[in-house]
Amino acid sequence: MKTRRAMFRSKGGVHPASRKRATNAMPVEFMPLSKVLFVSMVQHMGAPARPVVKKGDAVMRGQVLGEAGGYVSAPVHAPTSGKVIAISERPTQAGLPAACVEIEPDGEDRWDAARQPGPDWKTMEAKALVERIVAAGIVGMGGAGFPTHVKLSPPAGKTIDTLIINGAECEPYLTADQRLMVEAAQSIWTGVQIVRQILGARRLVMAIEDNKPDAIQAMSAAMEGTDAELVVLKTEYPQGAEKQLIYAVTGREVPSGGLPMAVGALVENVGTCAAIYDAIVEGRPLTERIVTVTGAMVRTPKNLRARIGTPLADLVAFCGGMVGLPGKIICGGPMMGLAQGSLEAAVTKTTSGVVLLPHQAVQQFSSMPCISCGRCVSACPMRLMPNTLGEMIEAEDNEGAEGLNVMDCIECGSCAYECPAHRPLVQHMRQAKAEITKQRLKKATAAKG
Amino acid sequence: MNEPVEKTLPIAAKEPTWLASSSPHAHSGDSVRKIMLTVIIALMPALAAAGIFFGWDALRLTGVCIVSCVAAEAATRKLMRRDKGIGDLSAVVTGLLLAFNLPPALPSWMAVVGSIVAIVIAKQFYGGLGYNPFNPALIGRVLLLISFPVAMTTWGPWQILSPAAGVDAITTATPLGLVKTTLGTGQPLPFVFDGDTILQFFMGAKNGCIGEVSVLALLIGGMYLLWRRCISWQVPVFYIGTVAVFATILWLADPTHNYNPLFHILTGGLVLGAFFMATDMVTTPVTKTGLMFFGIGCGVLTMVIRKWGGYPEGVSFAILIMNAFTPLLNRMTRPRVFGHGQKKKQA
Amino acid sequence: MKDIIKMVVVLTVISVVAGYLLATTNKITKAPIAAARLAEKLDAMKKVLPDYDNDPVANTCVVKEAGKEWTFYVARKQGVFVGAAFEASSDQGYNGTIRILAGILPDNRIKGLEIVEQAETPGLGAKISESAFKDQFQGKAIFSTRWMVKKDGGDIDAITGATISPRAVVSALETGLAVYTNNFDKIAATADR
Amino acid sequence: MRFYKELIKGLWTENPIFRLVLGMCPALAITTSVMNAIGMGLAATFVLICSNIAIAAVHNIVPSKVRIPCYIVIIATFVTVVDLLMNAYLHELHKSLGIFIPLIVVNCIILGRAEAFASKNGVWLSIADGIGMGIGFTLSLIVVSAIREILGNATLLGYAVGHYQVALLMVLPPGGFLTLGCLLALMNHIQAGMARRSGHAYVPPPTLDCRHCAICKWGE
Repeated sequence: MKTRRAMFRSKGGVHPASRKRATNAMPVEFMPLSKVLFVSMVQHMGAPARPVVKKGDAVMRGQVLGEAGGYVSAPVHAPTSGKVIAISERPTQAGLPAACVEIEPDGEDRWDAARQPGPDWKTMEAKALVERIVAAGIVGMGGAGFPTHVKLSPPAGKTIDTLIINGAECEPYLTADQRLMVEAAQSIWTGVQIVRQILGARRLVMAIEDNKPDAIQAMSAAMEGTDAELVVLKTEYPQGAEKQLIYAVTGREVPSGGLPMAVGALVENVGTCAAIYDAIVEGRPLTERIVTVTGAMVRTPKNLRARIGTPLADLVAFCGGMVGLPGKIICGGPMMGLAQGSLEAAVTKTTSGVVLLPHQAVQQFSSMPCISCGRCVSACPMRLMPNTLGEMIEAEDNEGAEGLNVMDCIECGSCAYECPAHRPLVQHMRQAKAEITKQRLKKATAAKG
Repeated sequence: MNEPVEKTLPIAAKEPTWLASSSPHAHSGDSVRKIMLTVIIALMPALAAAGIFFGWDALRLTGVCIVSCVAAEAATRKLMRRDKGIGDLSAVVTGLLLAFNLPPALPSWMAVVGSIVAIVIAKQFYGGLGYNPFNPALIGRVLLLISFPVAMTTWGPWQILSPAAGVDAITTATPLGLVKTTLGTGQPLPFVFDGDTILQFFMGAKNGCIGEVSVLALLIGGMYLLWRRCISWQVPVFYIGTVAVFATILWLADPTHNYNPLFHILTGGLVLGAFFMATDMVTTPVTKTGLMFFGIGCGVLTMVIRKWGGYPEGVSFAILIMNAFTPLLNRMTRPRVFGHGQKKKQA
Repeated sequence: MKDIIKMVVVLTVISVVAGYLLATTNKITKAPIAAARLAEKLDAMKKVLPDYDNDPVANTCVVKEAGKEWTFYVARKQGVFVGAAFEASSDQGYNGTIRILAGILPDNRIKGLEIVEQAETPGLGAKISESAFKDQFQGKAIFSTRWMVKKDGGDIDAITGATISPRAVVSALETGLAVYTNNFDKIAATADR
Repeated sequence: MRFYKELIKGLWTENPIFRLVLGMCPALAITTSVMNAIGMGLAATFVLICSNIAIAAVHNIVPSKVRIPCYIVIIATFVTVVDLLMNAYLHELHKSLGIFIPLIVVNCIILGRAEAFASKNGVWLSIADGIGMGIGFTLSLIVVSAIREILGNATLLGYAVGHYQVALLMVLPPGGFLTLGCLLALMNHIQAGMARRSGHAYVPPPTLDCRHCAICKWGE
């Protein structure tokens, strides 16, 4: 194993205060079971899962509650044993209603009888491994929730030579990945090797930001004696974004609109690798994850191992409740997370944190005009011109915005973080991207019909 | 661990009392008002120097300009029903910069005219802060210069520390004006540019607009701005650098008809312009490359005007002309978007 | 084909009519224009020359010097030489060429100076056309005056805020005076026509 | 009635300077004094009326392919006539208007009216149009030049109007742009107010960047 610094530094990026100190040394605690678990059928990107249980059914932990709604989808499993008390429509973290299986735990937490540890993974075919991953409902746990098996099945002829494990965790406040690396380095490492075996990747890179020395130490201990590399990244947001990470590690730029496999690379989050370990070696589907509950408005910030479906309100209550009225409650990190209107939503496979920000730390957007300071241009990791794009979109010139590559925006929020005029730049970009996608779809259907 | 916990939420979950707006939820904490405040602080050393060298006149002009700029801003905004008030402090900055570009003996009413033009015509008519294509303070100054050329070029007497032999040590012209007159008519240079004069010019005991004389005070303010990340280094470095290179070439080519490059840097409004006017965010490019070209353009134009133009000083005109190039520079120096192979030529 | 012929015919007819109209107008206005131009010139002569009874515009002496042709307008009264006028120009003006008309008396003093053509800044350099500036030249001796503006160490008052335009006027005058003195004998001896 | 309508439209509703924004070159260049404005205005009016008559008279026989050359010949003829006449009988004014008299040929108002009006209407209405447009043009020039002369030269029609410090800028080219710009803004503002009072929505010219400028909404 060799450890080195990242060789490439992409342009742009910002340096928000990391605020990880509140939780980065706190061991992960088990979150007790809630009275009711709300298991949403929308836990991932792609088609929602279809519920296969009905009201009154008794379920065991790990039993399938919803089956995958298509190829780009993933099944959802019962997080504990108990009774299905309702199948309802509840708002997700994004605020849109979705089917939800409500489970009243019986407190015994019995595993499904069908669960069994798999055979030695080293002897298994790639196809069989991927099948087990599909069955375990594993999705990207860094935040986007892209079903992992899709990524692991590159089309014929595409080779992936570099596998990058993302332990950057560049979002402020969050420490879920960091604690996982410190506490379960060996599981992650095994998961990584399984992924590598599936892909047959020549090069294996573990990427961690330099503000997590304990994670670097734990991972390098686990990787000792292998041919993998450990790349220490300079702390910068959004270093953990897929395209930026690939560039920082390999110097390759993922082409616009393309997937990482276009440059022969693949990025997996450390949490995903741990989940793959659980699925293949332990035979456990994905039913829990680590959630960092933090922010100035939480009494005792903690890293919690919480069941999928645990209401956010219970997490906050377990951490001692709020110390006052928060200015904002965010699922995920403060740069890209989703602001919550209430604490009704529940933990999903992609919930890496719950951050309760005080009023004074919350960004207040305004309608002030751009003063052309150029900070957003310097900050944009995609090297777009958010100032011009923002003005174009305000003038409803979506075509112009498309010409200036608004579709390449990764919505990392660096521009709006820097903007001294507090312009809602990311909101503008999202609006334009949605509008352009709609137009493109319309055009495509018109061409077909 | 298997005991379900009680829901103990301190507030009713159904009624959100917090914001649910778009990401990012965090912010760097900087604001337009803070930037303007930083610029005002950075201008304070120059104001102090102006007070030392020009006394009451400097304070009178500064006061008049700030008050009339803020009043004009408030009145126009009210008349135009624009929501934001004068809280962003941009009018104060405009007033300060305009005052710094006026000769000390200018009548107060002319300063008021300049302020009104700067705020109403150069700024609010275009849509207010952020939309003005030209630097408002410079528009105010240039309008005054063209409208009242006599008042804008009348200076008090000052003494040269090292006059050349046979030349009067007391003069009522600016250093640049002196050099333009004498070099233009082939007469001997009015002063020896030695250590004493260099120090004199650097400290600011010379004729000029009230805010431009003390290079020392301006450099202190400029460094503060750079340290606070309010300006990028490209403009001052390339602006002053281009002037230095241009002046050196001329000087080496013909030392009898051109003056020392150091003289060009220490006189006139160059340092004030390079650190405070050509760095105005609204009217300059947003990309670093664009700012570099902006600085070079300003430097070339300044020297062309100083050498061949009708006016002895060209900083204001140079910056205003380059302001007009800002949209073009922004377009030309658009960065290559991540993941796009070649630089895309946009029509 | 028919179209083309029609086009040609129409254009030709219109051009012919237009040409006829212009020729007529030109015929009518030719004399008045010439008269107006002459009056203009004579008017200027009257201002820079003493009383004369000949026709200085017709009574000229052409000298070639310094690569230029200089025309001197000689004024006489009852056959006696009473002065000469000349046009001189300088391209050192703030905004292009400045042309002046200067008149000199036999005792080598300036009789008067007029600005014939200038495009200086209105209200500033253009003040060279105002009598406050022009009149200071009256009576100045051409040999004992230092032909420079005061700022440059001469005897001529400049205009506040504008040095370039007066400087150009003075330099034009100085050049013309040099030609005048060099060729004085020839000019004074010019025969009446 | 139609004649009267065509006559007065040039004064306000279709004022060439402030509504159609035509003839900007003379409006900026010669409006340094009211005398110049009157001279230029009347010269242009004369040419406009003559060319309108001539073009209205011949437009039926001129093939459309050569109509622009024909119009230019006609216009140029009248301009030259005016130039010669002014040179002969108004020598001083001719000198101060200088190059701008021959340039009436390319004044967009003249060709614009020829194309837009005279080539589609009879002689009688074209006279009305020419007079109306010409007077509208002249009056607009007088307004612009009066402001510039008073502020920039402290005179009106050459007579002193007071003793004060003049702003030289006003009689220099930038002053022309400033004055014209402010007057255009004022005109838009008035127009917007009139539209609102009569219950219509005011639609500013589409080519203008109206997102930020709010002058026409001044004081609403």
